[in-house]
Order: sequence, then structure tokens, then C-alpha cells
Amino acid sequence: MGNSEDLSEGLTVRLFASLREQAGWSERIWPIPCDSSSTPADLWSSLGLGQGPMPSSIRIAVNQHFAAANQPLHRGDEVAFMPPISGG
Amino acid sequence: MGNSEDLSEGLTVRLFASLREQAGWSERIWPIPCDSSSTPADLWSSLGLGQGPMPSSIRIAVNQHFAAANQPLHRGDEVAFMPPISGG
Amino acid sequence: MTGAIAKPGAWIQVVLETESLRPLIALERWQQHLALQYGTLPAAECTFVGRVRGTNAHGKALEHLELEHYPGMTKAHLEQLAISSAESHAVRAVVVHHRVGLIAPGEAIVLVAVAADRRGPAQRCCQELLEALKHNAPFWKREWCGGVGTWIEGNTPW
Amino acid sequence: MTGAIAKPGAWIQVVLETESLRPLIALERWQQHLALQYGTLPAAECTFVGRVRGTNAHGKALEHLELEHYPGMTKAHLEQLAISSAESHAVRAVVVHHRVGLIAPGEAIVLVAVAADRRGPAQRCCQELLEALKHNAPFWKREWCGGVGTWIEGNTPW
Repeated sequence: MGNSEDLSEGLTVRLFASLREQAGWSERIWPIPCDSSSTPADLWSSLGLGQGPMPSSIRIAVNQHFAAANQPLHRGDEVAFMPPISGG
Repeated sequence: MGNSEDLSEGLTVRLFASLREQAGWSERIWPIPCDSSSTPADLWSSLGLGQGPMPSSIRIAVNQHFAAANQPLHRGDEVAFMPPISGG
Repeated sequence: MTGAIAKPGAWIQVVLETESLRPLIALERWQQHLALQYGTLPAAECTFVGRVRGTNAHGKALEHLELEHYPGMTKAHLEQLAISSAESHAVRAVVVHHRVGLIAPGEAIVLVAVAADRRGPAQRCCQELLEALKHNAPFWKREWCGGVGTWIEGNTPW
Repeated sequence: MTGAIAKPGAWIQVVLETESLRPLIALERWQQHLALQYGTLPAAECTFVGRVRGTNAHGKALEHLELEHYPGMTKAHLEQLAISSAESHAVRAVVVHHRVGLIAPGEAIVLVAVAADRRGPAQRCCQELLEALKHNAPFWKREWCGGVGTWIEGNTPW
């Protein structure tokens, strides 16, 4: 994981609700490869958050705005994976 | 008008809002012929409340329930003529 | 002029207010009664408050709105409309407060509140009952501008 | 956690409540601000209050509902939803109070209130914003029954 504690070199990953409890952690710094354009879908697989591809029910936020699973990620981004919403 | 002041022999007629002000009265006892079946539409004409037949925008209540213009009236009934409603 | 009808399905209350209508105080009392009746308050509550505008349809400053009603019929008919809406949407409780007499701009004319187990029935019942009372309850509005009163026929569009 | 955004078109206020949400007190304060801002209160006000049910979907007694949120994102996103609804219905003001944390049965989870010049926009905006926040604002519910917590995915149907 090398520089994974250095924010400028990686991503901040946040999990919420059932996803957080299944994974056993809520926030993690994760390295981003220098020469590739990583996406939330790639990140989901790398983190081992579930078997197979990311379920379509999972919502993604990048820098606290909803984003698509194929949005390119950049160093310093905050990426959140969220189970289905139940507010109000 | 003969027995028009005797409730048992006639109808109570009530007018509201603009109808009341145009007519210059709000409540009146009106005789009902013994041998005919009078209706609110007949009553409207007899009372001289307007020229020609009763406008369709006028609402009628008989004994404080909405009623049709051709509902037969009986002695002792309370008949109300009401301009278009504007509540709430 | 207050009234409450206990129904197997819904608790209906209709009040004609001659002096003033204070919606939040009316709601507080209604919620207290509801909490006593149901233990906990129902999951969904939808409320509408209508107030007197500051100007008439022609933009002239309004001094007062006057609300005439049909004593005897108006309250009974409002109760019928409330019972009918409550039954068709299967809600828990409906309260209607309606002013009569002279009302100043900004003051409340009408309060409709509906408590139900789900938000859809609460919202639909509140909306339907408001339209019903605007078009079918015996009330007549007169606007007073510059000392002149003008009867208003019909309502603003939804 | 309180916030107000002055807009040319509408006054938007979103509050996340960590301790308690008292809808009538929140509404009283909001109306006081509105009266100061507009002189007289707008003609139409539509309000929705959602409360914790006493039982879960399987009829078991609920001890608490727990509301998790995304600090930073949730409030900002609620503000965006409120601004968007307020603009599309051209209303005067929108207020949203939403609880987070542990909430007891009967307590309020959410308050949405909309003030507008006409009843239709007030009702439509209130209804649309409630659906938007139920399905699109980052909140997650966990029901606690018999000491066991269960995450709830999705909402009850409208």
C-alpha cells in the first residue's frame, strides 16, 4: 500500500450504513495508480467490497456529489459507496 | 300573500351574499300552493329574483342540503339560493 | 362553534372560527388529542394553511376579506366533506378550521390537516378536501378595497 | 447545524437536527422569519411531517429508528433538492428539518414546509421535495427491535 496514508497520493474511500458494517471499516485512504484512469467501479473491485461487479443499487458520490460508476477518479478525491437510500 | 307568515303554510326562503344584497332581503316566508308541486326553479321565478330562468351558476339547498332546481318542495321546507361558492 | 365526530375509521373535527384562526395552536391541540387517542402520533401528517392575500386580483391593496357562511349548513356540510375524504383515503384523522367574518391580510382563513399511516393518503386527502371545501362548502368571499366591498365568485386556479 | 440561503426567488432553509425535531416550534420560527421578510405571510402554506412508526413492516414493536447520514454531503444535497423544487414551482420559501441519530416511535423524522402565492405550487413543491429527499438524499434507516438493528433499504410506497 506504500503511500496510502498520504492523501495527495491517493483517494479517500468512505462507506455508509450496511456497506460499512459488512466491510468493517468506514473510511480508508487508497492508492491510485499514477498512469491509469481509475473509476469507482474499478475501486469497488480493488477494495473487495463484494463478489463480482458492483450491484446497480449502490450509489456513488465523488467529492460529495452523486457520480456515475465510470467517472474518472483523481488523486485527492473522496469516493463514497452508499447502499440504497431511505430518508424522510 | 295571505298566510305567508305562517311557517306551516309556506316555505322559508334564504338568500346569501350578492343575491341577498341584490334582492334587499335575506329571509322570507313564502306561500306554497296547496295543489301543485312547486320547485326551486318555480320559486326563483315567483320571487322575481332575476330576469328569465335561474342561472345555472346558482346553487340551491333544501333543508340545508344541496338540491336540484327541479326538486319538489313541501310546506315547511327551508330553500336557499346561493351565488357561486368561494371558500378556503 | 366546535365539533368532533367519532368514527370507527377516522376522527373528524370541524371548527368555524369567528374571531381568529391560529393554525399552530390549533394543530398543537389536535396533535395532543391524537396522541391521547392513538398512543403515538400517526406516521404521516399533511397540512395546508390558506391566508388572506395583501392585494386583490387587480393588484389593489386589500383592507379586509369578508367570509359569509350559511349558519347550520356550512359546518354540517364541511363535516360531510371531511368524512367522505377521510373514508375514501382511509386516513386516521382530519381537522378543518375555517374563519368566517372579517379577516385581515396575512391572517389564516383555512387550516386543513390530515393524519394517516402513509404519506400518500395524507397528501391526497388533504389536497382533495381543500378543493372540495373551496368549491362545495357554502362560503362567500367579499373583498374590501378603499371602503368598497366586492363579492368574489369562484376561486383562484389550482 | 442550521443553514439559510438567500435566493432572488425563494428563501431556502435546511436544518439537520441531532437532538430533537419539534415541527410546530420550527414552523413558528420559520413563519416569524417569513413575516419579517415578506411583510404578510404568503397565501398558501403546505406542510408535511413524517414520524417514526410504532411497529416495523412485520408488525414487531419498534424500539428506535436510527438515521445515519453523510456529514457534509447530506445537508448540501438537501439544499440543492430544495432549491431545485422551489425554482421549478416558483414558490416563496422552503424549509426542511430532518432528524439524524436515534429517534423514538411517534417522534418527528422530517418536516417539509413550503410557502407560495397559490395552493397548487405549494402542494406540488412540498410533495415533490418529500419524494426527492426520500429517494435521493443520503440517509439510511436502521430499525431497532428487541435489541437487534436492521438496515432498511428503500421507502414505503407513496
